[in-house]
Amino acid sequence: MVETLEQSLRRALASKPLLLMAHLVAGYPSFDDNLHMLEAMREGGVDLVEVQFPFSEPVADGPVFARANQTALERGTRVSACFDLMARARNILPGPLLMMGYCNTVFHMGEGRFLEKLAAVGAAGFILADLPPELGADLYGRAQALGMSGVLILTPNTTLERKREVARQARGLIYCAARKGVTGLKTDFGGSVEDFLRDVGAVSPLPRALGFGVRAPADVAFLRGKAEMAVVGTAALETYERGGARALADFYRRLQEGVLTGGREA
Amino acid sequence: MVETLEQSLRRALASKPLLLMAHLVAGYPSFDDNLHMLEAMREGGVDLVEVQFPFSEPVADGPVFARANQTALERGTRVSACFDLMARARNILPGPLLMMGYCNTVFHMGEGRFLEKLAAVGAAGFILADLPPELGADLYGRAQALGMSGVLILTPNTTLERKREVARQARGLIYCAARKGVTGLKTDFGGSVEDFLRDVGAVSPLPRALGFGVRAPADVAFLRGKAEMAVVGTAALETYERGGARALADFYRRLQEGVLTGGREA
Amino acid sequence: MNLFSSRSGRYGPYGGAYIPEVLHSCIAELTAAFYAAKDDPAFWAEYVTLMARYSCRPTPITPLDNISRHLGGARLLAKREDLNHTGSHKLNNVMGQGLLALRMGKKRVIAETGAGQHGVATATMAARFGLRCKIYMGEEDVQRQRPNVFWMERLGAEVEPVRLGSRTLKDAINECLRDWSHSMDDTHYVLGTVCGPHPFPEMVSYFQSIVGQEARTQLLELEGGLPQRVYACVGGGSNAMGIFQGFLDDPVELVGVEAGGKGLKSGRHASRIASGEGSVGVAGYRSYFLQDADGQMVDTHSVAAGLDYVGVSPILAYLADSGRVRFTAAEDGEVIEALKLTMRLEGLIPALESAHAFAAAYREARQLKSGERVLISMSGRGDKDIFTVAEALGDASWLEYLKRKAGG
Amino acid sequence: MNLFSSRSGRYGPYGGAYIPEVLHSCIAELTAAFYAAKDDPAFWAEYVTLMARYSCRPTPITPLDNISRHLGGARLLAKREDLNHTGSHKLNNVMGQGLLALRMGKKRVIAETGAGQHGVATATMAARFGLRCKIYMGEEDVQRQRPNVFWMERLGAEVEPVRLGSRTLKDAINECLRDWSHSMDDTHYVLGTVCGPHPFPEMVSYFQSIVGQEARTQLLELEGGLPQRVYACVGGGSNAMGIFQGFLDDPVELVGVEAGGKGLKSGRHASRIASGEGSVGVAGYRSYFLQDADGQMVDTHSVAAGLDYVGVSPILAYLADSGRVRFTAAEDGEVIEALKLTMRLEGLIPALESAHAFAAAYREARQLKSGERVLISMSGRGDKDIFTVAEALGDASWLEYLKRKAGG
Ligand SMILES: Cc1ncc(COP(=O)(O)O)c(C=O)c1O
Ligand SMILES: Cc1ncc(COP(=O)(O)O)c(C=O)c1O
Repeated sequence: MVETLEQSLRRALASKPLLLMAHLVAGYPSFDDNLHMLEAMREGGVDLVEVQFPFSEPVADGPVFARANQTALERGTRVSACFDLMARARNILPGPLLMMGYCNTVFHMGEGRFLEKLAAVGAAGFILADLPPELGADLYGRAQALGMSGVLILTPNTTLERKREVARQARGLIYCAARKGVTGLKTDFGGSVEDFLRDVGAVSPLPRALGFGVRAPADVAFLRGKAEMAVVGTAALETYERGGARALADFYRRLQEGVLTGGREA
Repeated sequence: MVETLEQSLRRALASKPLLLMAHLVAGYPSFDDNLHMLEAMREGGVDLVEVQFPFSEPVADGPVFARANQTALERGTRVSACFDLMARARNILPGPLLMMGYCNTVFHMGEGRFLEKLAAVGAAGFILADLPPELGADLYGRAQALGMSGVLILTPNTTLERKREVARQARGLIYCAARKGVTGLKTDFGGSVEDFLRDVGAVSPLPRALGFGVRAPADVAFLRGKAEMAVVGTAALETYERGGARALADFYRRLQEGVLTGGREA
Repeated sequence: MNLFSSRSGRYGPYGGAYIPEVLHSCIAELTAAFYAAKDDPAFWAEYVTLMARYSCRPTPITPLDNISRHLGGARLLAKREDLNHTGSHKLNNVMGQGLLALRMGKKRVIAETGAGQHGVATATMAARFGLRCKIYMGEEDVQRQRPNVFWMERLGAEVEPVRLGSRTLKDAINECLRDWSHSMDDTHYVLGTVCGPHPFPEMVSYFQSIVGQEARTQLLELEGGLPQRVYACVGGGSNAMGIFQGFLDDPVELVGVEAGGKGLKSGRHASRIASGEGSVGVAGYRSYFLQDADGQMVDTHSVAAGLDYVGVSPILAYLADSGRVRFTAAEDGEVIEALKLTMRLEGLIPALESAHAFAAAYREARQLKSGERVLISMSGRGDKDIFTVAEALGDASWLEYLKRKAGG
Repeated sequence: MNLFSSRSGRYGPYGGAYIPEVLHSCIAELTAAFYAAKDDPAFWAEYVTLMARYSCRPTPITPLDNISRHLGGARLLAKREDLNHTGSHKLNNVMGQGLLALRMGKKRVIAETGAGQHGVATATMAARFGLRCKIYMGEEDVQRQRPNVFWMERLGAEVEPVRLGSRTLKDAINECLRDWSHSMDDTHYVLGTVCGPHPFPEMVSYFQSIVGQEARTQLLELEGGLPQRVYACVGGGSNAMGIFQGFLDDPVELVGVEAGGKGLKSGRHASRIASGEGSVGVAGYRSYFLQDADGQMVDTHSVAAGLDYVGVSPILAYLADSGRVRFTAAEDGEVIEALKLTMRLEGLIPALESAHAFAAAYREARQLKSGERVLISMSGRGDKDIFTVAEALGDASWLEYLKRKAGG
């Protein structure tokens, strides 16, 4: 059996204080672009990637990703092609790959077929933004049986009781949303994010990936020692759209430096 | 004391089987035109004339006269000028003159002043299209005391009882509207008009003036022996508008011939 | 106070039926039919049932808590005629006259309309009762109230723009009388307000009295007491007569609010009584009118088409003279402000006509002690006024929308 | 049949709350507040009183005598939700949720709107309750329903056109969820129909049940018996759930009428159940949706903006599966014909949404014996649809009017 997501992450964390998690929307701007982005991620030292399967109702996404979802679909992106992209990504990137999306994609193809295909392309797990643990128990259980992790999300406004409940069912990592709201909005990194991460740490031993609003080396530097991973989404997509693969690789590289230098040179 | 309206009419009827009654709207198209029209009436042998004082709410008038009322007012026609016109008409035409209009003109200037001025310009009486006998008893009484006649109207849809009531209060002549509706619409001259005139004759000894829809020599010929007067309104105004004073005089002349020939030459 | 005991159609020196002789018989027939119905208790019961099942009578009384708090002073309440089917108190009168027309065996109805509300109500009644229907509407009002024209036509009515005179309400009334003078055999003329020749003022008052009857009962039941004042806008006066009749014998101040237009000194208003510029005249009935030195009716102005009328109910003229009803006016500008405030604070959209009553009540609310009640006649809803209101507010995106729709 | 006894938000395999984790706490708070209110008899009483005084509840039931005669067959009756303040059944839900929002101490409300009716109702409630208000409306619907946008703004709401997705109702719902995910502390999301995550389907059903409760009582009282059938249009399903709940335990056939658009075979409709083209999916809740082979929600079409929605109530999905509710569809063309007939013969102007229920009832009326009763949910009035209806009927003078207004 292959390494689980948690095992891969722990191995990586042994040699690096803060991992970098990247994001892309499959089929946006195009699958060719996705490949260029993946190359840039490898060059930029990204540790793991979530590949978002576009959905017509991306309620957890802010305007940038929501529009990316829509455009990808308008350009004909099919679910099968998203799996194909994951398979190719596997050959480009050394780190773990996560499918990210909405649960209707899974339910529509059937949970069994979904997990099968996901395993077949070598994914380490998945994040379904609209599938709470209590409604996904079956899916999450079956995934685990196949060695894949159903990643769950925690937000600062979750009660302690609920945090415990989610942590109990979480596998692989805990995705910590830095604030309320959807992706792509501004986040103030400060005491409250630190408190939130400490709370999550108190309820779960899993690596914590902090996302929503991570844009700059200083943000990453701030997270060092407080979380195990930084998730960079919207800012990376904007960078690619402005400057292409080269700019994107640079962008990740600067974030890596941020981890090491504390962001002082950004 | 001068002759009453009824006396004048009886005198004229002694030498003519059917009198011709004409109509004009004071100030329409202009007071100068009114004078030309009056000359034409004299030339055409008209026996008596009703001079309509324009009113802003001419509910008893059809489109042609209603618009004439409105235009006269838009051109600044004042009540005092209408009286002046009557005074001048007196010098043009030998026959009796009637003021025609709506009761607000009278009430607004005051009944006393109205009757005074009317007497001063030598009018024989007045027709107020919206003043039923029961609401005008006072005015009609005062007019009679001054030797003037308040002319009342009968229509074919009036009950016998009502005809009697109106006839009792009527003075000078009975204005018989040939049909329901307002001025200016088409009338079918035939048995029902004849019956109506006979009914009116049965309730009142006054001369009967038949109006509403009299347009052609044949109409006039039809009325000979059935009524004492024919009232020509809309058709005359249309004739003047098309051909001026000369055409109007011809028009009346042809109607007179209709009276004599039975309309066969029209 | 029984205004109608004499059945004479006279109210002090006002009222009467100044009509061409040709209309005498049909007015007589109508008068007889009306009194026969009025004397038949089953008729009122039938009317009340109809209004309960076809419209939503009794209409509620809504307390305007937010505005009362905002203004400080009286407790304001609105009688919600806007909730009637077709959106105004006009339906009350129309359905009543419809029942009467059926009793008389008429097959066709005609009506004038200013704001369009009475026309829509009549077209609705005609559809429901299977009568042919023609609506006369001043050409200027056709322009102001196009949506209403659209619905009247869809309801099966023919809408005839009236191009005579000032091309507003009074001219539409004249045109109805002209139509009626030859169509009376099969046609009933559904006059829309408490004006015109007898028996219309009494008859329309009778049907509209349902409003005041309900209001009095509701206030006693829900509020435990009478209002100190009642405000109603006055075009012809039907909503005012409707609500006032509930309180004529009570120690309640009744306030009629006329259209102050651009101001009572501007010459551009429709205030026959409050302005002091009206004088007694006759146009179908005797009452106050705005007239010139020769007794010609003058052009009036109001932001509310339904108040833009040169005459006023002979009954209200009488009640004004006798001091039973106080008259005041609200100007276009205040009316728009009152409308805005009512929308923002209460979620109610009064018709521009009704907003006159709101404006005057707001202006005077502070004269009363807190806890004292003010009842406002919300005679209609303002949806119909979108073109006028959007224009008055200078709404740019609305204009742009129209441009696109017109082009497409 | 108590659909809600479990309080689980599950209806057979349907329902649930498939939401981003960030919404978990506010949905939990709402659920607790809702059940607390539901368990408090004073709350329902407060709600009923509010609806009686601010709107005109109980709304009447109007017999459609002329149409019944015209069609031959059943006795048709309409439950008149069009007479509600703001013109549709949407107000029932909104005022109820407003009371709940006040109980929860919220200061702001947000809502999606398709036809605009729910938006106007929410803006109205917000004005009345002193809450800030933002309405999300698909850009396409902003175009179709501009008058409603105008009134929402005048009522003090901010209207935000949604440019994502198909720019219709579902996208407006998504945008509300996005807003709510960061505004939940002071904001209540007033969802407008019996869809969305639990507790919305149950909560909206609860408030709308006032319609069915009234209808059942009224029919027994006025007609002396139950209807054989009840027809209601189904967008999300709130008016249908409202009226159906009065008759769930009775031998009454319940018929949900979906938007057949250009035809069920045309691919341009919004029929999730009757077409057989819907399939089970999840978008906030589990139910039938119109989706493509990958589970992407597809574009829907209807002449009625309020029915132009890709999903359907999980409760109705359950009732359809179990055979308790029969589903059918009415196409745009039939709907316009039904609307015309209803205007001409009854003087009623149903909203285009409601006209779907009328169309299906008319089509099937002859299946019933004369004397058997058919109750139709007249969920709203059609005034708001003037632009759409005028366009559908190709009204030339309306277009010309717009041109002039736009130019002037
Ligand atoms: C809503 C509304 N209120 C008031 C009026 C004025 O009429 P009245 O004075 O007869 O109530 C109108 C006239 O159309 C109206 O539509
Ligand atoms: C009048 C009317 N009826 C029906 C609907 C459809 O909604 P629902 O199915 O929730 O009743 C709408 C939606 O806007 C509406 O405005």
